Amino acid sequence: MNPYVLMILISSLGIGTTLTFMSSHWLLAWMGLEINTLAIIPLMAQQHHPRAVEATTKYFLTQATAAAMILFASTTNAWMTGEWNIQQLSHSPSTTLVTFALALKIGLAPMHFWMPEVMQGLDLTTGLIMATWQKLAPFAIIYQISSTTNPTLLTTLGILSTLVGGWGGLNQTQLRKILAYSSIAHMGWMIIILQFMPKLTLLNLMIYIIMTSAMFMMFKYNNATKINYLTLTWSKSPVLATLTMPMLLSLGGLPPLTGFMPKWLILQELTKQNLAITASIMALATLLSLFFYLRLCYAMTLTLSPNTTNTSSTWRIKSPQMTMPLATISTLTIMLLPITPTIFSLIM
Amino acid sequence: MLKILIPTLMLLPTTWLSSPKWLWTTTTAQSLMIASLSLTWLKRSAEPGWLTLNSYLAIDPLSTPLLVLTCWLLPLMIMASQNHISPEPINRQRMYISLLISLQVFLIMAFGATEIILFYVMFEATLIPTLAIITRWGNQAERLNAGTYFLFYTLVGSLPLLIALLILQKDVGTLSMLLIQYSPPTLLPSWTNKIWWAACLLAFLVKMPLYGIHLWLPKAHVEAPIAGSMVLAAVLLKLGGYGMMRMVILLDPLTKELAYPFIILALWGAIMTGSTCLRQTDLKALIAYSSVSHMGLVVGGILIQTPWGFTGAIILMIAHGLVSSALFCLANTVYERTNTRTLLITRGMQTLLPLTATWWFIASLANLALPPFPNLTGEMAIMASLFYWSEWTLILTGLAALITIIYTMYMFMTTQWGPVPPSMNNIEPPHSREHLLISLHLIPILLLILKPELVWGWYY
Amino acid sequence: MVNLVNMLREHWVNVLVPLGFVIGIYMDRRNDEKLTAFRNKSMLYKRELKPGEVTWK
Amino acid sequence: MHLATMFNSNLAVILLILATPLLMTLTPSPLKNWAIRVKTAIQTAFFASLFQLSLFLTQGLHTTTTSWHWMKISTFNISLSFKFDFYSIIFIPVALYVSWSILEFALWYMHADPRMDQFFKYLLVFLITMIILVTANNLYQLFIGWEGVSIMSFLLISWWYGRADANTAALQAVIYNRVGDIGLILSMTWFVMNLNTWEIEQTFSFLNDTPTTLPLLGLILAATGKSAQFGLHPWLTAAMEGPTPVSALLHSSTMVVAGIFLLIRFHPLIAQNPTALTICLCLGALSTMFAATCALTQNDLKKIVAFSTSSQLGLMMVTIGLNQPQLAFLHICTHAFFKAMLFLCSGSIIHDFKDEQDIRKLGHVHALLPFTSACMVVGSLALTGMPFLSGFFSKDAIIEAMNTSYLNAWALTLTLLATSFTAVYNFRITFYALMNFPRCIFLPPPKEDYSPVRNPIKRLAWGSILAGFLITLNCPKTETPILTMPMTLKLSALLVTILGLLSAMWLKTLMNKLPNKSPASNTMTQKSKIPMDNPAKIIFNFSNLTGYIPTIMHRMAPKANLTMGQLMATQLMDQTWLEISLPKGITSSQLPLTKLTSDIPRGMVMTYLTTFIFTTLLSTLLLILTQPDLPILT
Repeated sequence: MNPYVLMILISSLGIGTTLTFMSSHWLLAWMGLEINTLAIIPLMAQQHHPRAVEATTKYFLTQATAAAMILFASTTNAWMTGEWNIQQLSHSPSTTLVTFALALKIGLAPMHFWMPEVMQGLDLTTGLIMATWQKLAPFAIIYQISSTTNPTLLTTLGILSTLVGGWGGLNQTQLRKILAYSSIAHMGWMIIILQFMPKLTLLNLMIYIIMTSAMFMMFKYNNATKINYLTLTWSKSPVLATLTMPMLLSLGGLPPLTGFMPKWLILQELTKQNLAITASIMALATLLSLFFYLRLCYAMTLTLSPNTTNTSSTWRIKSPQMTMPLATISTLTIMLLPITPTIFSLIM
Repeated sequence: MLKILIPTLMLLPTTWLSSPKWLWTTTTAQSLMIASLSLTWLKRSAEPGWLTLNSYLAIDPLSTPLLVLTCWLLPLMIMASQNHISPEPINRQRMYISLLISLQVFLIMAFGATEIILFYVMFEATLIPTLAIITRWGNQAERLNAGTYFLFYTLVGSLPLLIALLILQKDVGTLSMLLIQYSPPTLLPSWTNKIWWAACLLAFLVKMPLYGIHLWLPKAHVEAPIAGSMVLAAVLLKLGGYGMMRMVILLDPLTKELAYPFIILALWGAIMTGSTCLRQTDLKALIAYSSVSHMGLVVGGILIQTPWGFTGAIILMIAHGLVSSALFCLANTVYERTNTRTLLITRGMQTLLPLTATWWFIASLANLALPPFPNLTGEMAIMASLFYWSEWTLILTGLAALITIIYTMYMFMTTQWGPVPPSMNNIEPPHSREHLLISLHLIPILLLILKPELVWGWYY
Repeated sequence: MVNLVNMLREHWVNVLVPLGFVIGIYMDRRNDEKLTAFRNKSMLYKRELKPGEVTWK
Repeated sequence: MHLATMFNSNLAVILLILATPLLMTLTPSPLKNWAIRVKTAIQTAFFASLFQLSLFLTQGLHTTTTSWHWMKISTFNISLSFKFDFYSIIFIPVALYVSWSILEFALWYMHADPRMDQFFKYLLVFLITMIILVTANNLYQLFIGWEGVSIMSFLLISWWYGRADANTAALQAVIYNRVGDIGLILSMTWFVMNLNTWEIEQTFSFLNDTPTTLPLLGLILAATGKSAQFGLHPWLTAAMEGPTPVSALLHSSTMVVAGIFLLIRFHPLIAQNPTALTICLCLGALSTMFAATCALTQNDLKKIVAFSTSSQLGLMMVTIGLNQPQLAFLHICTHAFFKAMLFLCSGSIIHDFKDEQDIRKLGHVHALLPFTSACMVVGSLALTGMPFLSGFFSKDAIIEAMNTSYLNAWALTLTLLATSFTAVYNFRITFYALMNFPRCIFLPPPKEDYSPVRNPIKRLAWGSILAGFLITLNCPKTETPILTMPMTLKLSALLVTILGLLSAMWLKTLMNKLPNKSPASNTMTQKSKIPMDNPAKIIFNFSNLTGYIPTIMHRMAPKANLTMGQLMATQLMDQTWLEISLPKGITSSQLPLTKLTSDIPRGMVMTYLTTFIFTTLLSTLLLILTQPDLPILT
């Protein structure tokens, strides 16, 4: 792709999200979302592979539907209440519609179906953007309407997403699909706490972005898109292979790794709201996700023929890819739990 | 506390920076040094309460023996693994030792924690190194299954515990062990509270393990490499007992009525797993099931909640920790020579390795709780406290003791006595390292006979 | 001389754990002093301390 | 030095002397003639123990010392405390004397064994634990000795550990003993929970206000296991797989009497509990009768002696039941001498006849080994209660006490019958093994001129002749013996013995018609040929197969247990139910949902949008329905 075009696209991607961040007016926020979507479409389709094109189409259709729904709902709201401000979404049918539209945008169950399929069609870099940056703009809106949304709806969406994220991932051998389902499960955690403590949603999103980026970068480093490619990691980068195990378990939320932090705080908040049963279901549902993370660990780190290969010593060749971001982010993925109090006080 | 914890952390750079030639020597020596430093914890002032060493970590008579056991076990694990890990590439050796060291770090923090939630985090944290040790360095393909069982049994048990702890924090306002004993939650026997009670104990019952939720343990033991088996049997199971003893005092009025089925299940489990031992063909599985059987007694002793029960439980935990670890080491010496753990193939060892047969004998005697081994003191105290509750429990505990002696002696006889099968004609002679390893297990047990108060917990 | 250097190169790591021990003792002691000072501010436990005395243990 | 101090420290001296050889093995260079040193140590210890004995006899000293606080749980103390009274002070010299003789004999018997030093070490450790047992005043300490002897017996029975028979015999011993231990554990837990003490003396002070049947039952169970009473008896005869010195020391004179000794120690408790007394009496009578019956038709020399031991232990139990602990103790002491001697004599014969143990194949021994045979006869006579030999003083007194008591006639009959059987089986040994013509080839001809063979046997023979007299002489009488009784009652023991002897001699004339073949081989091969309708044959089979008990206990019980272990514990529970209910069950319940979740998408935009529309519409509808006053279009 032409670098100028690329630059334009990427800056539009940034501008779209930033626009949504900054706006308090529904139309402006919608506009930001649309810009964002339009900017990523060419990026998705830059490989002229039928799968990429298919994924792009699917993505476009779902996002457009969601955006249209947001427009419709906000207009209804403005019509009913005369208020365009995002935080003043007081008309409850429009709230529901907006919630569902945003759920479709971030891929919450049962509107998650596009997510794995689209992810599967993308290359890893675009997938990374898809799984991280593209979540930000919808969450900016979700965060703002959190006080007016229907709690039952959010709880249902949250539990369902966590479960579906777990069940869906169990059957997959494709890494991008696995990450898509992992994203769905994490979205469930973010949504369930939205009604009680929206800041935890943001914290969870932040941690999720760190962890998912680490995973994507790791896959990118290995050029791996299927589980069985992962077994070769040992010969490429032993250190990375070793680090991946805690990274994956962190994604699964096992203490004392970073991934435990948002789960812990969310569970704490849920029990404070006397929702111990919901908390238990959420906690046990993560075990489903943990199972496939563990399977990735097995494939990548924990199984290996006892002798070293002396034929393909690929680890001797320095990879052209930059390792610094990967190193930083994987450290963050593993080691962040001890500074929980600091982070907690930062976002509060 | 930090004077042990920081040197333990420093062991990690020591492992990675020492020259390959000296790797095992250095780590063994240094960890042994830490272990001997940790012995100073055993000398404590007269008052039985907390010895607050630090804002987050403290020791009290209950945790001290477990902490010392943890520190003591690291050099032993390193020594035991030397033979089968040292052929690997140097970085993997280092990784392995680092995992063992990190396990010690987590365990020290778990046993020393004054906040229950810190204990919980560290309790969970031990899963990761253990999982890696089992599944990465195990020998058979079944190790993956074993690792999954290990991880998921523990997590299914411990996630409800997390929720229960958070509820506790909501109700009481603190999770500090120092404070919470002064304001224990008042529990009415409602259904909610009963479920909460179960959630508080489930994690530890899985970890112990209680009969019925014990399946992960034999699998993990059988598949784990020697250091994994050692640390599992010696310390990780004791995390469950320790946690239970910490929790159960908070659950007081409810435990009285709710604990009975669990006590009976645990004792019944001791018999059932003992019977399973009688039919085991795999040496390590036999020792693993024997652990389950002994832990059943510990569960009974803790849940009965009398001073005798607690004392017996802690003594039995420490003694069993050393003994079962010694037995696993012995099983490993057989395994490293014959490459099999099948009892029928490894016979007549006394003819071939007479001194090792002596170790086997002493370890078996300790395992079957012969007086005056501390194992007996523990079992006796538990039996007495259960007997005081109901005289009929003696049928169960007595049967368990009978079955224990049968399978232990069966194990000893099958491996040591009888004709020597021809396949064993030219096995390797025992190394001094192995003798040292076993004697470092058995000497503490023998010394504890003289001064059992060291491990008597609160009721000294 | 070369031997000595070689020995140093091979065995310098042995310093780390004792170093950790020293640091640990130092930190423990500092912690004790801090907590002693804290304790000595309370009305209940306040008393004249001998120089270098640590009441927190 | 103060007399009491010397008296008390005597045990320390004995233990030190005994421990010296053990400590000497820790020296890096192995010592030569180590076994002889052990023998000398025991000899020295015996002489040292005489000092305490003489103090006891002259001054009547008896003490209880507490030397070291061992451990403490809340208010409960366990300390090392020793009791030096009539029982322990008499028993230690007897045990040392017997062991000295047996170890000397073992020097000859085991001389070809490359591990002889280890053998002596085991015996020495055994002796130390036995001394700990008898001197203990604390139940925990007693338990140490108690378990110590059973473990040493385990090791010694299976001395030839390459033999499967020896291994199973050792396992049997340990299992039966452990069943008894459950009883001991029961009483210990009862004492600690109800009386808060394990000091034996202190338990007696709580006598009157607490019902003590339960702990006493425990103690009786313990004694049953250790002293091979009926029900838990098979291990004793199986233990004959061990070397003969082991049988002589452990399984006749010292370890097996520990059970009786325990009951003697607890006698003040038992004496007040009629239930316990009756149980002891009946159990003892049954045991003695059963063992004597079994002894009648055995053909293995050592087995006969073993059954006679079992029978005598039953007699001791009867004595406990009669409330006569001192008589029981007297019988323990006298029995130790002649039973050890009988074993040594049989060991000597067996060794000389190239390990031939079957009395049908021996014969003519009296001409070849005159000294051994003579001693054997002396032993047999002492065992049957020949007047003025050792056995007479205890056995006759026991039967006398029984005859004059008001107790159970059934038990009395059984005991008397057993006494007459004693004569029968002893006659049988003498007749088959010692007399008659030789029935096997022995080359080179056996010799008995070695001093390690003659001296111990001689020493024990003196013991068998004199010990009873000496001990009775010095035994302080606590209860007034009944001084007058009818002549028949006074002589009844002797009468039944003579009656037994005569009938045995009469039976001997019918010998050729007696089925002398072991039915065990018959039942295996030609089951149909045994005429089971013949009552004599049924009785013979019963006796020869030792009451079918090994068949029942050693086949059915382990089979049931192992089947349960396999089918129920392992296969049904662990491998099936627990697997299905937890891991497999959860897995299979998740699988359909997993399939569903991954099957729905199918890669169609239609699905995505349909679900979206449907969900949105449904929720909105629900919302409207649940909130009817919602302003939708107004």
